[in-house]
Amino acid sequence: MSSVPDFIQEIQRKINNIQIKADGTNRYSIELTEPSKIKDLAKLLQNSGFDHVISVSGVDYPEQEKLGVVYHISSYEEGKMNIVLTLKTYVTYKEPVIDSLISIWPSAWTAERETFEDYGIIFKGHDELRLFFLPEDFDGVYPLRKSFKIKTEGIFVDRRG
Amino acid sequence: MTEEVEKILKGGLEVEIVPVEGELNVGPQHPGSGHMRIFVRLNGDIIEDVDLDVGYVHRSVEKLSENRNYIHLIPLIERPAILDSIHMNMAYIMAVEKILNVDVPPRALYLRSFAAEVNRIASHLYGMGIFGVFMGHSTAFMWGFGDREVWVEILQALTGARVTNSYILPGGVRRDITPVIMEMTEKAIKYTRRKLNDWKGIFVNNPNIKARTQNVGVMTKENAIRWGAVGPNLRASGVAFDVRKAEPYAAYDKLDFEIPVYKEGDAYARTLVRIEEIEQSMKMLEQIMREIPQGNILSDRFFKQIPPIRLKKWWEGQHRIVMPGYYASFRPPKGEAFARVEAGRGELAFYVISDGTAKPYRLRMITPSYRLIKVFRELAKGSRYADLVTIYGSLDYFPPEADR
Amino acid sequence: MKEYPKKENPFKLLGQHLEAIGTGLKYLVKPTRITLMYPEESMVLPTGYRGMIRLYKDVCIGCTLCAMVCPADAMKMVTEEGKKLPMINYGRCVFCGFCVDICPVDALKETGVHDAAFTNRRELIFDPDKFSQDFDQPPTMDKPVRKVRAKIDEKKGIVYEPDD
Amino acid sequence: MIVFPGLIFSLITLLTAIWAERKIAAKIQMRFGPYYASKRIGGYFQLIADAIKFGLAEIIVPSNSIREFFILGPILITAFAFLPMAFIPVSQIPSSGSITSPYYRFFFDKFAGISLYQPIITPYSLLFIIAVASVVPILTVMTAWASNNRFSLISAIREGILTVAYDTLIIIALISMGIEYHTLDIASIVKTGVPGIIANPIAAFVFFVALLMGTARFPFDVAEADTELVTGAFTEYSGLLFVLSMAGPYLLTFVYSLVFATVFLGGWLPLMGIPGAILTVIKALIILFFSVFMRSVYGRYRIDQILRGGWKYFFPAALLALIIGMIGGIFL
Repeated sequence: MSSVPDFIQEIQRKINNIQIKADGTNRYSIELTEPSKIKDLAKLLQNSGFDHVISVSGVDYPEQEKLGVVYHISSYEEGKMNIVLTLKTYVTYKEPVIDSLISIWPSAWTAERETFEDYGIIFKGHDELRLFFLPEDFDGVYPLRKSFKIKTEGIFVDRRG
Repeated sequence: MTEEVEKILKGGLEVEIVPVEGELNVGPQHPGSGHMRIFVRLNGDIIEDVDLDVGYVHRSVEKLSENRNYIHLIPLIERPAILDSIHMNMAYIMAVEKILNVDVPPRALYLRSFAAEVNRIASHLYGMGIFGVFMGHSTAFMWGFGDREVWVEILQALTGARVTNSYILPGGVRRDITPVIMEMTEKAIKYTRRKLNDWKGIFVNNPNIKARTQNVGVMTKENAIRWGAVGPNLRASGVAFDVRKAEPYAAYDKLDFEIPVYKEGDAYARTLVRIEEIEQSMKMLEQIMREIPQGNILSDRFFKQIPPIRLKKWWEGQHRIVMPGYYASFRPPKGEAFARVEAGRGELAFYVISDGTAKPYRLRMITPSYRLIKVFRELAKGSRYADLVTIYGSLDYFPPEADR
Repeated sequence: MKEYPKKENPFKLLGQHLEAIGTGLKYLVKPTRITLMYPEESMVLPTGYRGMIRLYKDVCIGCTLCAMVCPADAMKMVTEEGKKLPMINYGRCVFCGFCVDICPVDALKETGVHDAAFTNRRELIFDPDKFSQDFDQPPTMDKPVRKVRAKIDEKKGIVYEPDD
Repeated sequence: MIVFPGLIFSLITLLTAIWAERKIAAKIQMRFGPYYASKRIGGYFQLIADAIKFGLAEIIVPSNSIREFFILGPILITAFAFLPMAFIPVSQIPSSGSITSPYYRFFFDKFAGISLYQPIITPYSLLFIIAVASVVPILTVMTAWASNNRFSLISAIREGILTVAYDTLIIIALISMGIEYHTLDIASIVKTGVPGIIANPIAAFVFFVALLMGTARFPFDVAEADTELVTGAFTEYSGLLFVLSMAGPYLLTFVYSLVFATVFLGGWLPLMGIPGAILTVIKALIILFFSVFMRSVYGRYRIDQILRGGWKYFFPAALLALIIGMIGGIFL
């Protein structure tokens, strides 16, 4: 485990209820227990040079009835290019709402929209929460939640007639 | 409108008069749209707004991956970009290796870089070909595909398949390079260097192409970062970012190369970046062939599991790795990994969460073209209608890769 | 960080026009063609090419590893006289060659055949008997097919040399 | 009787032009082009096969188009592209010694003082050619309007804007030649024995560029830009009408090439009679092949770039050609 750089320690001081740990070199995961604070955290990160979002992923945890929202954030600034921050937070099934970060990082636009259609996580403040990759008449179900089952086949078959 | 004109219009000339301001539906069956539909709102010749209707080739990699074993995903994740399959494969395997905690022998790392660079050249040539034909330059199209064939031939000799190579396994690669392939590569490099001169003559330095691409689709450095541009498009806007330099993987920390960066951020700069990257890739290939270390191409942990009889036949006979039965259904430990590589079109990232079963709990695949959706949308606004395809081609946006 | 020259004088521009036309004329006079005259010429594929797969029924031990590793659910195990044997659906096969690589007894082998045609989908499913037959070469058009081998050439890109 | 051989001849030229375009492009682009239909003669019959195939295909008329104009459009385009041939002298009929000599008196051009292979003898052949050929773009606009397709409409607008630009160039280039030779009769221009390209090279260059512009050859293929506008004005066409819509621009290219060959390249000189006619056609074919060769070298410019080029550089060049014509006229 490498030492945690200064900017991360500063974030830890400024925002409560977050856990920061380093996974391997140059990968830090920030776990935010209060999703309402995500915008403040994002602004802090942006001020310390993290200027783009690589991905926004949803993760489904059906047992705990919650959905994880994972932002991967990186920087094009010299010296920080190799750092990828994993910003994790959770929303519940009952209220899958979180603030959109496109006002801070417009590069999250595509991925937030996709996460909305796949998991039903509503990003407050996103300008176009419509279906994206799915067909226009796809309705009601969120395909990447674990409750959406797809058929799998076995590997043994009987000889056909 | 005078009465006379109205009379004429009533007498059989009724057509729905399309206003100057109108919506054009480009695609999905349009020569310049690719696998998607582009809603274009025009004001005269100027595009006011663009809406991309993507998803025509969506193959749901992320859902399928939760229902397949890790090994089954290798051919699946390379399908989105079959002409860039080595990179797709490599990023995924790097993420899996991080969870498995496997060390890869140096020769395998060099071979990964070798295959990746060959693939990058092929991918760039393809991209330039498509770009050319979008501007009506049919020679660039045919040359792009023809010259790419040379590199595809090398991949075929190395991996056994032309495009969907499935070459990289957790812990190493499947086949070793042979002197025959090295000789092929040397010849291909010589050929491509000669040919690039003619490419410059007929395409890159052609005043016609310059006029069509310079100052078209200009993306400033700030906008490139804001919108999330990647790869050659980002580098053409003046951001010197390349995963190969920023976070070297495979053998890139030992290779000597430069990343071409241009300031302008227009379509022409993007083309120049691609051309120069081809040159750099060829330089790297030469270095790889000179410096490739001897040794094994699969991690010892798996190599030991191969039955000795088979090892003798395949590894010593044909320089091929055969898989131990372990691969059929391995269970990596709990954990998560984020791996990224510099694919032909830009930064490609995989985020894999393992819950200790044989199938990933979650696999997130972020392809370069996926991140270009936003860029394309924003760049097209305010450009001329004829430049829509120029922007499309210069970004090297590849719909199947974006849809995944 | 580089920049390309912005303003160019008209003479240089004219020169570039002429250069473009000249390059075109050069290839018009001395064309380099890489077309393979299929079907009169047919390509011999390099060793290790991942073409269609052939089963050696007697060697197979029925371990099901091939079916387990198959990423496309193309290979399935079928019980025949008490012995488990693989059968393949070429409608699904993606020719990744994993089954060949994982087979512990080398009962599966890659052939160089990749250009086959079938009249319906049912024919694409090969049961173990059909799977273990030598694969037919593609039909020739009443004319002898020249077998050629692709070689990379420094000047012409790819040349096709007759295969002896 | 006079038109029919010309029609057959034009058809053959048309097929040759398209065949040459495909073959030239194939040679430059690392491939073979048409091949299997007739291996001995380089796949020439492929074009005939294509023509038959298109001819037998169903003609689909979109329900919301203006039916009459939709059908008439390509027919008129082809007709008006072909008509200028009637005013182009291909060669000189010798007064005796040739199998065509009996017709010497029928085709005697009093103005030039020689007898010509020219269906309609008139001292104003240049004017007639310009007049008839400039109808074609108007018909293209009509066709595009009639097919009621948005891509066609954009194409019509582009064609309309473009027409003004290149017609001006063609007219000025030809008029400057008329002034230089003191005549509007092509035969008289050829008869002087000084090819226009020597007398007024700038006019020749301007005319060639305008030829490429006017007949939608690369790099000025904006009205039919396939990656942007599908096939522009002819997007909705199928079958025989599509053949005609494709034939029209090629015929027009050939007509302009013939004009170029006669006005600027000395026509049939130094030969006369049938060999002279062949020489004229060969000269025209070289121009035609060169203009289709451009496809393999260039992409297409944008409409605003063409207009800027046309008005900012070629229009002054055309005026310069006019001045050269006036000065040169003193010596000729």
